[in-house]
Amino acid sequence: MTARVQTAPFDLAAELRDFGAGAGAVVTFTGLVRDDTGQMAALEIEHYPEMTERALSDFGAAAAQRFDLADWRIVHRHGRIEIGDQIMMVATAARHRRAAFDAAGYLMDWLKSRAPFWKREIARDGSATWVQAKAGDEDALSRW
Amino acid sequence: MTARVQTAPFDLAAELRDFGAGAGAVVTFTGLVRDDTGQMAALEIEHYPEMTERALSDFGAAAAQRFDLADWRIVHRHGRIEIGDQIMMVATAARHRRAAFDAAGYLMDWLKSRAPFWKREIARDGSATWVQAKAGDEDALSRW
Amino acid sequence: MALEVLYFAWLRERVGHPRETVTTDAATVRDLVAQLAASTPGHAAAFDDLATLRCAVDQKLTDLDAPLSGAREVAFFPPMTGG
Amino acid sequence: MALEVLYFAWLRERVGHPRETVTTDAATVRDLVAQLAASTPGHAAAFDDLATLRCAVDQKLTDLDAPLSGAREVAFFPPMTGG
Repeated sequence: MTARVQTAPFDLAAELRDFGAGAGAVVTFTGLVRDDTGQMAALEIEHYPEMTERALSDFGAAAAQRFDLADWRIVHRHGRIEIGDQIMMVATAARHRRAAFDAAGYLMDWLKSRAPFWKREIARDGSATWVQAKAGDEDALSRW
Repeated sequence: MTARVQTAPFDLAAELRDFGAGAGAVVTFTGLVRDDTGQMAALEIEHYPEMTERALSDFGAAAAQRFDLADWRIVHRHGRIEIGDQIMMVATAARHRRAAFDAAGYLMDWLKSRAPFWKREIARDGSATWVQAKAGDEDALSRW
Repeated sequence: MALEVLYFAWLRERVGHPRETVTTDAATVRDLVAQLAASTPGHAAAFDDLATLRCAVDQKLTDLDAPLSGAREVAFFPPMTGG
Repeated sequence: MALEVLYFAWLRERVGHPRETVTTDAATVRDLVAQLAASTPGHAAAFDDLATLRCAVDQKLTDLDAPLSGAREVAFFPPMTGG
């Protein structure tokens, strides 16, 4: 039942050690830096330090109650992240698979458009472009 | 893009090493032996050796096509599995989170009621009870 | 024809063995079930509820109306409980 | 009152700095935006599209009609892109 924001990489296996004891179903989501254009050097993520970790904790707790989770974890990186590297992870543990899947999907939809992070793509030539929010991400949130 | 059936435990971290290179989203599901009654000693899983691995491979390939997966993996154990230990895992990698989530949910719904495994709960007193299929598992499959 | 017939889970327990070779003229899985159910009390018990019976012909899931011509292996089992 | 005002992402770039202390009588976030937008061309550029403007008061997401009485910190930013 923890949320962390950090610049350092994380190790999914270490995060899952002793995660969700007693649960029957564990779902994880890991987001990776993808280079769609072949021109990207890295991703850079800015966040709102005074707000982020508490917002993540509050939302994790809300999801835990809504989906009756045995455990949950959110780890989100900020700063510069290289192509192919992990950006963030969510893990959920519940008695049954549907709750674990739904809770992970819910947390991801929320993180995409409600957690105070802003992504910027850094190109190989040094230019930087802020990632635009997708209309679909708002739609995804309205499912819940 | 592999399916394996084995008695040995698996290591999720090792399974995910080099998994889904180039993808933006990786979802995993891990099923664990849960003791709801406090009387269980272990789970025992029987399967249909001549059929299982090929059925899993065929279905993984179908899911890959349907959800445009960059990668997928299914590992399912059989034989005796202790309380709290991992039974099986599914991992899916796709460009976007929705496809990765949907593919993992689809594979799980299929595995629950179409993959040739049969679970038996072994109680501490040595008695054994075959796990009944849940009507909800058939319903889950009809979503797709 | 000679068919390999396999049983899993509690069907295997009721029949008393995991596989047997059966000589049959059954045209469909359903005909084969009728022949097998009549063979021993264990088989009769194994096949007492066709609603929960599941089957595979040559390692493909199918239903009781599947034809058996050309088949080599038929498996019977209760609803699967994987995952 | 004195408010800490924070800017993130391209709002921060347009304003030219990440935070500032602002003396204001604004009753709502919207009133504060009007005051800030009038202060420099950079601020005007940062606030040129209210439809995509997002804000938090004392580190809680809210909207432009949120009251500012008792508030200590207001943050402005574009739509979030986490995950």
